[in-house]
Parts: sequence; structure tokens; C-alpha cells
Amino acid sequence: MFRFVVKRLLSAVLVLFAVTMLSFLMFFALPGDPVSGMCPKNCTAERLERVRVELGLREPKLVQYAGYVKGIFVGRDLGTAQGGHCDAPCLGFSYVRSEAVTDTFKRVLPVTLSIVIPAAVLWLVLGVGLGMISALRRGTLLDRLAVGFALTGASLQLYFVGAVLLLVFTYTLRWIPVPHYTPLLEDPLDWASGLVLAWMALAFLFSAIYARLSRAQMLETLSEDFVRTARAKGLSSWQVHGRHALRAAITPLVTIAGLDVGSALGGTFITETTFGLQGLGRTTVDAVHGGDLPTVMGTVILASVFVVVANIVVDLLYAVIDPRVRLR
Amino acid sequence: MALPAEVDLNPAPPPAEPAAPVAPEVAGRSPSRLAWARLKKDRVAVVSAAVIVLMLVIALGAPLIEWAYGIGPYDDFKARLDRFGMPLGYAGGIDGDHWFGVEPHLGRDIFIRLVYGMRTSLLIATAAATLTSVIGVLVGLAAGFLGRWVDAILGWVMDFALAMPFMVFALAVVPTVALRFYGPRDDIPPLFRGVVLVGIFAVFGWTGTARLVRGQVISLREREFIEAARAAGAGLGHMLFKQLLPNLWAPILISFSLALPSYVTAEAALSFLDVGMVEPVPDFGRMINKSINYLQSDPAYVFFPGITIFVMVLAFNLFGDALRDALDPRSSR
Amino acid sequence: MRTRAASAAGAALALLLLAACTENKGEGPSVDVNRQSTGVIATDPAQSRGPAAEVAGAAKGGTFHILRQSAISHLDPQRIYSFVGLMTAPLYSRFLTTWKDDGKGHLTLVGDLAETPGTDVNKDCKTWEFKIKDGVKYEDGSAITAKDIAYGISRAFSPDYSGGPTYVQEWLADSPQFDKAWDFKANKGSFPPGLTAPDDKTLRFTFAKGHCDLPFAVSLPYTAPVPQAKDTGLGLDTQPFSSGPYKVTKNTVGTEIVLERNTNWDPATDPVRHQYPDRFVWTFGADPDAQANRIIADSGDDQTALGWGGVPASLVGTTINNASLKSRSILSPTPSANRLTINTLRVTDVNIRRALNYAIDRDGLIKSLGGDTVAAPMTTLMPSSTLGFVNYDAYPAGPSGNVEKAKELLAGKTPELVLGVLDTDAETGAQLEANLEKAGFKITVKLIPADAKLDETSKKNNPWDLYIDSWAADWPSGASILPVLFDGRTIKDAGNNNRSYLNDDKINVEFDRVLAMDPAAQGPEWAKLDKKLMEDDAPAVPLYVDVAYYLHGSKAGGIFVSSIFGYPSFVDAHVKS
Amino acid sequence: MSVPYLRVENLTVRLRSSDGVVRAVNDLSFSVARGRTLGIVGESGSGKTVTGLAVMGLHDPRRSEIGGRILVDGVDLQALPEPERRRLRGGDLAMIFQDPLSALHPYYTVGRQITEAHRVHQKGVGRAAARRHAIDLLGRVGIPQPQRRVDQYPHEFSGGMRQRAMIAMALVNNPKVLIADEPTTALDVTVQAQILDLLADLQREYQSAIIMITHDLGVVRQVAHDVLVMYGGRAVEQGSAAQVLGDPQHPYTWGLLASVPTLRGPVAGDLVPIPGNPPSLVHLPGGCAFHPRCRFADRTGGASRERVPELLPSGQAGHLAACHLPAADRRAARTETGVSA
Repeated sequence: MFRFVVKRLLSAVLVLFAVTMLSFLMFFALPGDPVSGMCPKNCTAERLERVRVELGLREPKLVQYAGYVKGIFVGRDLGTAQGGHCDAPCLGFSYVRSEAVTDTFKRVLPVTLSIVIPAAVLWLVLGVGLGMISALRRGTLLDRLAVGFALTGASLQLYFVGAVLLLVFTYTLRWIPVPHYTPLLEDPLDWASGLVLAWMALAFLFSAIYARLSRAQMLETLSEDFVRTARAKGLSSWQVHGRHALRAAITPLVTIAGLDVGSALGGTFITETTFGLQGLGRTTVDAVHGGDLPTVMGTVILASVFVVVANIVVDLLYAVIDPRVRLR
Repeated sequence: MALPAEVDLNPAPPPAEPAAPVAPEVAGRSPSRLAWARLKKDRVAVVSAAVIVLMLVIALGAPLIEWAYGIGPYDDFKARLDRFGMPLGYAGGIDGDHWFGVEPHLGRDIFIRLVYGMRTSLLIATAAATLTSVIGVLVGLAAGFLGRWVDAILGWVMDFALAMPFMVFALAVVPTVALRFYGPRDDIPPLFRGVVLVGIFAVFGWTGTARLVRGQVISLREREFIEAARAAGAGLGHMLFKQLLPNLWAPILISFSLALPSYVTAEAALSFLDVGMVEPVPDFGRMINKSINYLQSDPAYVFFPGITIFVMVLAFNLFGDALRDALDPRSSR
Repeated sequence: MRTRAASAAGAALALLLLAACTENKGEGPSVDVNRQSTGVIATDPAQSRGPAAEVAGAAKGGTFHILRQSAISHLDPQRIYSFVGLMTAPLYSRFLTTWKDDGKGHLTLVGDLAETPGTDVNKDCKTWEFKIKDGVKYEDGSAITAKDIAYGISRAFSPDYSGGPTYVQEWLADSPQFDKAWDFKANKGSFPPGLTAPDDKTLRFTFAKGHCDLPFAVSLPYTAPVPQAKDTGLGLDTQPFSSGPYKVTKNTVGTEIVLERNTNWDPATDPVRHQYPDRFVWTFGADPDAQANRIIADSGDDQTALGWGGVPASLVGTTINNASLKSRSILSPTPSANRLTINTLRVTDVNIRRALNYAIDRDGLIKSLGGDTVAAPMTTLMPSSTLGFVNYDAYPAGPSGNVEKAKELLAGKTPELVLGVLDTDAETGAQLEANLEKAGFKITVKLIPADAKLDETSKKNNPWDLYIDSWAADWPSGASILPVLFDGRTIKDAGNNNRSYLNDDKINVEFDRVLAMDPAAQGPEWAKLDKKLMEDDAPAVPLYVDVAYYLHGSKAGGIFVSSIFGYPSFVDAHVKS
Repeated sequence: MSVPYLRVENLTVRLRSSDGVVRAVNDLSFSVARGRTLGIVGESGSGKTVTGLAVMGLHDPRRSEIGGRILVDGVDLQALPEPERRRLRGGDLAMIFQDPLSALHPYYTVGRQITEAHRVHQKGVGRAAARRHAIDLLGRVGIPQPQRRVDQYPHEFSGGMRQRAMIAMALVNNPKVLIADEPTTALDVTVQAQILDLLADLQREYQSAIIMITHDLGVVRQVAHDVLVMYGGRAVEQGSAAQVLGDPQHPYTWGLLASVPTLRGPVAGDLVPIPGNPPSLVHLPGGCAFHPRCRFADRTGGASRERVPELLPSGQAGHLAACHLPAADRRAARTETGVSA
């Protein structure tokens, strides 16, 4: 177990290292000039050049990269135009936003967390519940409705669902306030009402997918011999389905759910864009369109951290759930 | 399966689904013929297959349709727009000349752009699904069969590909990559952009299939027939492609059929974020998310592409499900 | 409840169906684009005194909301140059001079912190003197001095605080490399050469060359006062030190900015600003679609809100003929002029340039952009809002262009031209390509990533023949348009505003002649020069001016579109009770 | 012969599948008394397991149709409401499934799976008592170190041990009827013998009626008192073990016997597998289901193609067979196959 964790962590660090290296190379080697955005009019070449030097963009790429990595681990000194010393983990300074990238993340991450986590709970409960019920009531009207729901959901687009939800519930019926973010601790009710549409949209589509998955998984499990054994023991159908079958059916879903949540935390680009919420995803999109390279770099690293951590968590969780899995 | 509602890049059927050996009761007919028979009996499969074929025919026959319809995808009809750029007449300008009306502001014919747009989207999705399947199968075969350090390295590469945030890379790379390959005055053919998109999908999308194939290979590796072939001194290539691959086609086919619609929607999602195919090339995905802005002012514009993508993705999903049921009777209805 | 829900959903559906099934006959209001600015520089100090005239129907109190998609890039007055910054800064900062503007093109340049819009001491535009008003104070109650304004301007010399306009810096240093000429960090505590504050009430500029536009140039936010002791460096960008009627009390970067009343602001000293609402709240995140839909819905806080993004073209179809929105809409032309710039270094044949001018289909282009609420056609280089403007069309070809005339000028040739457009404007590129190819051109559209464009087309040896440029002058004088865009002597290797790269000696001489004139007399001369440029050199194809189309909540009042910048001004904003 | 404890009369099982209706069991009747063992033999797909599941009541009622009567101690199970039937399942009626690896839940410890079966039927039993009982049972079925093994997962057991655990689980409530479905198929010969001995011991102790489902005639020979041979969902031959094995009447039985090596030395000639494949239960051949594979089919004057043969007494009393071949011809035919009496 311990060896596994250490091994897994080492490989994760290696992955992250490669991610930073590759993205650094790609972004900083791509055409496009981050500096020109700084002075919209009356900019002379000399002035631009001075700014570039000031920002360290004229150093060799390797030196820039070394500085960047150093900043992540121990912090680094940036020029006065970039706010001076930048504490670890320093992901650089966004000259577009006039803010350290780490500070941006501190602000936008709670938004994304507030979108993804409740939505994930919702879609898991809804999706798995629906899938299970429909598998157990296979062939009934309920099952057909659930399958129809799942197929519809899986064939719709998030931005489309979002636009329709907004139009119906917010602009026309005015039941749900315009999407916005209030910190949970400040006003829980307002927090929920500002995000509920995003949860609904995400939960609708994801639960459709999970319903499909868990229905298939449950059907497969129900045909397993050990379920028959459980019934042969004279267990009630609740015990057979709720304990024996569910336990086995849900295991593969844990993997998928873990990875989904991990990558969703890395940026719910379309959700945040559709509902105008300033989370990590929206920030990334803005940063890319605005040529804000330090922020883009930061989001790449953050997003891959989420995925890598989710991977490890899933592996560990899997070992807890499935005794057959031995961690080596 | 990763983030399908956002952008589903690893469309794989539910995991841990061994290719069920066909029950002895029904032996005598080959598994593929049996699956075919089941598929033919499945009314949903037949209808969805018909829809898919129809769409493919429309997409491939686009120039023919253009010829018959008499309007090209780049022709504009600005005279059909009012001063605010909205189509004159009823329901987004629908009439005998323009079956689905005209685009607001640009005044191009929606029907013919839909036809050509479907062609673009299906081409990209098919190419991406094929490429990712091929890469996924090769990697999965290698990792699963060779095991040991090959598996370890490929596993790490898989982790790496999964950890790279696809969206950020697509956003950052797609708009600028052409500048690397073409001079500043060269015309960049739309094909190039398509190839870039397919490439991006391929770089990030192969892991699902690879994992699936790897798992299958590991479970097949110890089976008798492989042992037998190994004992008979079969070469590596023979083992992989003659012995293993034929036993894998069911999961591969299923994952391919489910990957197709997910690439259609992924391409549409990318154009929602302003990456993807660019004007004036007709593109289904861009058309759909552009039209959504007109939900209130020109619902007809949303209706036609919206219904078409819904039906298309639904047909692919239904067919994929039916295919899985046919190939793996254990999960049948 | 359920029936209500069903009926409401049914109503929404019915509305959509109705929208689909009503015939669009093409009706709607039109924009008056031909109005002309009449501007003066206030000579009577009384005009520069406060308080500003009360706005009819305005009441005190309430919160005014402004919705915007992305954050405001800079709040530090020395770094502001974006439209949103230029329109927000007057709420918390005061400048040397400012414009009295009725939103209909009637403009007066008045002293803001200064008692008058400046005194040209020797009548050669080389020495200017400003007297600071009595009773002007910061948010902490301390008095604003001439030294603080001088310190503010000297801050603008620092590359660390870059981003803002550079007129005054360049004029003082008499060089575009002003930050080399005078290093802010090394000389902290002193002022750049030529800028002096002999006493707390007097500020003096001394230039090597005459700059008659100085009163205009000091209306920009970089003349906002900053007490050296309150200079928090980069911190001012999120938390500026207020000298205006409001102060920033909360700034959640990228999410929300709250401005509340500054009780130390004295209306008697301010000729233009009011202090009606208790607070202004900027909320970021909602895209223009969402903003417009919220304003249309008009519920809760949105009743007192303005959507900064205006009405997106895709929604105009639903709003333009909606009678209930009429009283809540603002439709106004702006001074932002868009032209198809012709790179004269590459397209050297003036007849090709003329042919382009004949060929252009402005009507089709405007429809593709979103129609009358987005753009209005123009055939001149300067927008109609420029002082002294005279309309003309050097290449009359009708609203949709004249393909025959263009072909005639091309005389059978097929010029192969590369058109660079931002990837975000790909549709415009497609429209122009189709349009110009009908007239016998062979056009290749090159998409330029949006964030790289500025630097690329401003490079002298850029590889493109045509590109779309937009210019919004910092003040409505031809002096801030024509010489900036077409004086060939300013061409450098990179960072050019003269992106036609035109260098015509006959025109350059004219620039010098007009610039030396009294600003008030320059207007008609610029108009003549505009026409001459188009007729002789055709360095660009004038396309359109941006049109501003805004909606505001039913309780939001006092919003007008600035005649200078073309964006909503907040100096009269109030909440209706 | 003692009183039959379990009696199955005219059992018919129809299963719905995606390929059509599976006619898995057709008009099957048999009975087992306490302390006796009935061996049901046949190739895979002949309906043996389906019969066992039908007795247990484990077919999904929505996807199956079960006709006939299943009487346990005179009570018709088919007529019982589900809760009462459930009480019997795992209690008086228990089943040992083939392939114990998949039949045991992979995520629960062996001990837990045994105690669960125990406690669901014996309400008053506490956790600790059930655990003690489970350890005791594991020990009785021959699992070494039961105190340790009880907390292990099925994948930590060897094949033979899993089968023993499965048996322990089935025996936890002292069942009166035990259905053992191929309990020894996957095991090597020594373990197989141990398991069979174990079952015999337990039968002596609890006087259970055992149905031994197997395709292995060797096993049948070893443990069964009575034998039922199934083909295509029907009984083709039944009687006491001595009758069926000693004087087999049906060509299918001959085929089975010919393909089994015996300990008594090789039969005449080599081992002969039955040619062809078992029939599809969806598309059963008309007439005698065995006729396509029967080398004597042409000696019936076409009857085997037209009629389903009835199960008729043949040979000694109590010996039944369903064959069109005239009784007189059978002995000669049997010699042709090389199966001696």
C-alpha cells in the first residue's frame, strides 16, 4: 500500500513535470505577442522591447522555464512591473489582469468547486439511482422513460440546454435568479440560487450519461452468478439488489465518476461560459483569447493536477472497494 | 469515459465488459453473423442505421444536392434581409427558394449550408474516430500483450495524455498552429484546419480505446488459443493481428460507434469557444452554436440545425447501443 | 403552482412560435448618423465651475448597476486607455480638463481640476499654464495640489505603469522614447523636464515644440492627481485613490467593483459630475446576451442596470420593434471609425486603391455585421462627429458598391490581394472576400489570432495588403485622426498607427500647416484634407462608424453615449424612484 | 424405496431471450426421497441447470414461464406466495452452483457470505454465534485454518476451497433438498473425490435429498441412486443408477457412456464422442430432438423425424426411455456403439 502510494506519487510528479515542460514549450514557442496587448496605442518598438526585457521574455527559454519551475516550488522575484516577490507556489504574474496567477486561482477556484461538487453529487445520485431503478424494472414503462431520458440527455449539448434553461427559468418565468456566485459561507441560500441552473444543466447531461452507464452495469451485474447465489440464499430482493448487486455494479462507476470530477474541476469551460460564471474554465478561455500566457500556463498545470490527483484517488478508492485489487 | 457533457474525448463503453463467448446453445453460427441477425431484428437499430445512412448520403452527395437545389453554400441573399440583418418574411425567411430560410446577417441559405456543414462535421468526426481507434488499438495491443516495461511506459503516456487539459490546448493551439505551417500570405485550405482538429482529437482521444483494448488483451492473453499460437512459435505480428485482433473487433466497433457522435459534439463544443472550423467554410457545429444566440429572435434558425444534430447524435447513440446489445447479448434488453 | 408553471412555459413556447410565424416586413427605427459635433473650448472660467446643472427627473439614492462580461483591465488612472476605463475613471478621478457633453454632439472643453482649460502663455502652444481650483479634495479630505497632478503625470513615464496614453509624456520629452529620456524610478520625487509646479495651485508645461492640442490631451485620465504618499504602485490598479464623487470601497478582481459616495467631493468645484446614486456596482461575468436578456426581463437589481455589452446583433430582431423597450433604449452613432486599410507599400497602384473604394459593398457588410444597430456607413476618413466635419464621397458607387466602375479602373487586371482579419472577425473577412472578388480582385483571407494582430499590422513590413482598422480619436479633432493615421514621417519599424504606410510629402506639409493653427480654426481645414487624402491617395476604404445600441433597466436614468468615446457615460447616471 | 420428498411433475420452462423463446425444459417429471441422490446428466445446454433453478424458483418471472408442479413435502412451490418461497430458498432448499468463483460475491468475505445466509433464515442468531457456526462449517467441509479463512475473500481461496466454501454456504441451514450443479467440474480428480465424499457424509448426517447435476457419468456412477438423462430439455431415459448405467436404453445414453473412460478398463474400442452439437433450444429439431445426431435414426421408419418419442417403460420396472427404436433392436444397436451392458 505504502509502496504503491509512493510509486503512484512519483509517476504523478513525473507526469506533471512533463505537462509543465510541454506546455511551456508550446505556449512560449507559439506566435503571438503577449506584450503588444499592454499598450494599445502609440507603442514604439523600443518601448515594447523594454517591456519584454523587463518581463524576462528575452531570456533563453530554458532559463525562463527554470525560473518558472523554481517559482512553483520556492517562489521567485519578479520585476516591479509584476508585483515584486511572488511566493511559492508562484505561477507567475498576469500582466493582463495585473494580478499574480495564484491570486486569480484563489478567487476563481471556489466558483468552479461550487459548480462541480454539488452538480456531481446531483448527477451521481440522480444518474445512478435512475439507472439502477430502470435496470431493476427492465422493460417497464419506467425503464423506457429512463432510457429515453438518458438518450435525450446524452444527445443534447450543454450550451443548448443552458441557453434554454436560462431563457425559460430566468428570463421568461423569472423563477431562478440570474446565475451569479456568492461564497457559500457568506449566504448559503444565495450561493445555491446563483448556481442552481448550472447544477441543473450539468446534472441533466451527466446524469443521463450515468443513468445509461449504471443501467448497463447493473444489468450486467444482475446476470452475474453471485447475484443468483444471493437470491438462492433466500435474501429479500432489497438485500439482493441494494447490497450484493449495487456494490458490484457501482465499482466501475467510481472510476469514471472520479475521473469526470477531476477533469471537470480543471475547468467547466462551457458551463461557465454559458452561465457567465467566473470560474477556472471561464478564466482560462478569457486568458487564451486575451493572450494571457501566465494564466494559461497556470490553468494547464492546475487542471492536470486535478486529473492526476483524481487518478490516484480513484486507484486508492478502487482498492478499498474491490478487495481483489492489490496495490503494487 | 471522461467529461462527456463538456467534451467527451474518451468515449468507451462501460468498462470491464469481456467479450462474452457466445453461449453453446446457439453455436453453429458465427458470432458476427449472429450479431448481424440480432441487429437486423432490432427495429431501433434498423431505424437509427437508416437515419445514419441517410445523413451520410446527404453529406457525401452534397455537391449533387447543390446542383439540384440551385444554391451554393457561399451564395448570399442580402436582399432577403431587413436593415437589422434579420430575414424578411415568415419563419426566418422560409419559402420555395430557401427551404430552411436564410441565415440572419449573412443571408446565406440555411439548407445548403446545413448539408455541407454536415459533410464537414461528419468528415472530421469520422477521421478523428478512426484515427483515435487505430492509435488506441495499437497502443492497447502493445501495452496489453507485451506487458512489462512497454506497458509501464505506455501506461505513463496514457496518464500523461489524460492529464493534459484538452480544452486549454485546443484553445491555445488551434488558432495559431497554421501560422507555423503556412507563410503569412498563403491561403490556408480549410482542410488544414480540419486536419489540425482531427490531430488534436487524436492526441487526446485515444486513451479510452487503448485502455479498453489493453484490458481485453490482458484477459485474452492467457487463453488457450493464444497459448497454442505461442507454443506453435507464431511471430509477434501474427499473434497481435491474426490471433488477438479478431477477438477484439466487438469492443472496438462499439467504442468506435460511440466515439463518432462524441466527436461531432466535441467539434461543436469547440466552436462554441471560438475554436474549430472558421468562416466561411460551412460547419455544422459552428452553425448550431451560432444559431443558439437567435433562440428568441429567429427560432427557425435554431430549429433546423438543432433538430438535425439532435437526431444525428441520437441515431448514433441508439445505433451504438444496439450494436453493443447485438455483439454482447448479455447486456441485451 | 403546476398549472401556473405549465401556462408560463406554454406562454414562452407560444412566444417563440409567434416569433417564428410573424412576418418580418423590415420595419424599425433608424439611427441619425449625420449629426455633427459642435465643440468649443471654454473661455469663460464660469463654465468650468460647478455645480453641474441638475439632470431633469434625477433623484438621489439607490444603487446603479453595470453588467459587463470581462473585468476592467486597469483602474489606475495613469494606466487607463480602454473605453470602459475611460468611462469609469471620471467617477473616482478628476483630471486637468474634461468635456461637458450632452450626448448629442454638443461639446465644451472645460477645466476640471483646473480653473480653465489651460492658458497658452506665449501664444505659441509651447508653454501652458493651469491654475488649480480651490476646494478640490481627495477621499480622505486632503487638498489636491498641482504637485500631485505633476506626480501623476510623472508616474505615467514608468514602464511599470504602462498602458495609458502617452501624448503628454512624448511632448514633454520631445521623443517617443520618453521613458528613456526621463526615468521615473531613478528620479522619484522630481518631475520630468518641462513639467513644473511652482506652487500648489499652478501647473506648468513647457514643450520644445508647440502642441496646441494640449487642453484636449490633458482631458485623459493620466492627468488624475496622485499624492506621492498614497502611491501604492501596482496597488492603485485595484484600489485607486479617489478624487472624484465616488471611491472604490470593494474590488473583487474579475467579479465585482463597488463604488460608494466620496463625501469629500465638492459639487461646487465640478462642472460635469453628479453624485446621484449611493453607489455604483460593476458586476462582471455575464456575456452580452445574458446582459441584454436580464435588462429586458427588468427584474430586481437589473431594473437599475445597464448592460455594457449593448444589445447583441442576434437579439436586435426581438428588441428593435418592442414598444415597451423604446423608453429604455439608447441608439446612437459613435466616433469609432472603421476602415479597410490599404497597405500602400504593397498596393502601390493608386488605381487599384480607387477600384477598391468603388467596389466596396457597405450595405452588405453592415448587414453581415448586424445591421443598422451595429454600424452606419461612412465614406470619409474622419467620423461625422469630428469638429468641422464635411461629408463627401470621393468614389460615389451607391450603398452596395459599383462593380463596373471598379473593373473599369482595374482595366482587366486581377490584383491578388491578401486581406488580414482577426480570427474573431472571420465572417467579415468572408463578406469582403465575396464582395471584392465580384469586382475582379483575387482575395486571400488570412486569419490573424486576435491577440497578436496589433503588433503584426503595425509592423512596417507586414505581409498583408488589406486589413481592417478602427480608430477612435482621443478627442474629436482632426488633429488626433489624420496626422496620427497618415503622416508618413512617423513611420517606424514597428508600432505604427499609420498602417497604410502612406508617405505623401504634399500631405505631410498640409499636416504641419493645419497643426500650427488655432485649434478652434482647424476644423474646416481637416475636412478639406480628409477629402484630399481620399482623392489623391486613397490610402483606405472608409467603411462604417460603430453604432451604440444599449438597453437599460426601467429605473436607470441619465445614461447617454459619450460624444467623445462612443460609450455610455455615467456622470448623469441616476436611479429613478 | 422411501417416500419422495421432492417431486417434480410435468415441469416445463420457457425462457425469453433476444433470439426467441428458449424451450429449456419440456414435460419433465422426477422425484427424490430424503437420503437419496438423483443424478441428472446430459451435455451442456440440455436443460439440467435450468431444471435446478426452476426447483429453486430462481428464474426471473418476467422473462420465464414455468409450467407443471414442484412439490416439496407435498407442498406445491409454484402456488406459494413469493415471501414464503423465499423462506424455503436457502433454508430447506439449497443449491450449490457450478463455478464457485463467479457464484461467490467477490467483494465480501467468505465468512460474511455464509453468516448472511445463516442469519436471514434464523432470526435470533447473533453475529458472533453465526460466525462461530461459519467457522465450524468451514472446518467441517475440510477447509484448514477456518478461523483465518473465514475473513478472507473468495479470490484468496483455491478452486477446491471455493467449492467447499460454496458447499458450506449451502449447508448452513441444514437443507432438506440440496441441488448440486456440477460441483466438481472444475476440480482435479483428488479434490473431486474429496468433495463427493464430503457430500455423501453430509447426506448421511442430514438425510438430505440431493440432486446431482453433472455431465460426468463417472460422478453419477459414484454417488447417484437414481439417474435422469436429459437431452434437448427432455428426459430421454430415467431409472435407478444400476438400470441406466447397466442397461442403457437410449442411443444418447450410449453416446454419453462411450465418451467416458471408466476405471474398469477401456470399453470395446476407443472413446467415441457423440458427433455434432447439442441442438438449439430455440429451434429444436422436429420429432426426436436427438435424431440429427442419432446413427440409428433411419431405423425408425421415419418416426424419429415426425414424432417426439414418449417416455415409456423399458427393461426392468421403473426404467423409462424415450426412443423410437424398437425395444428388440436396441440391444443389437447398442453393441454396435461398443457400449457393453
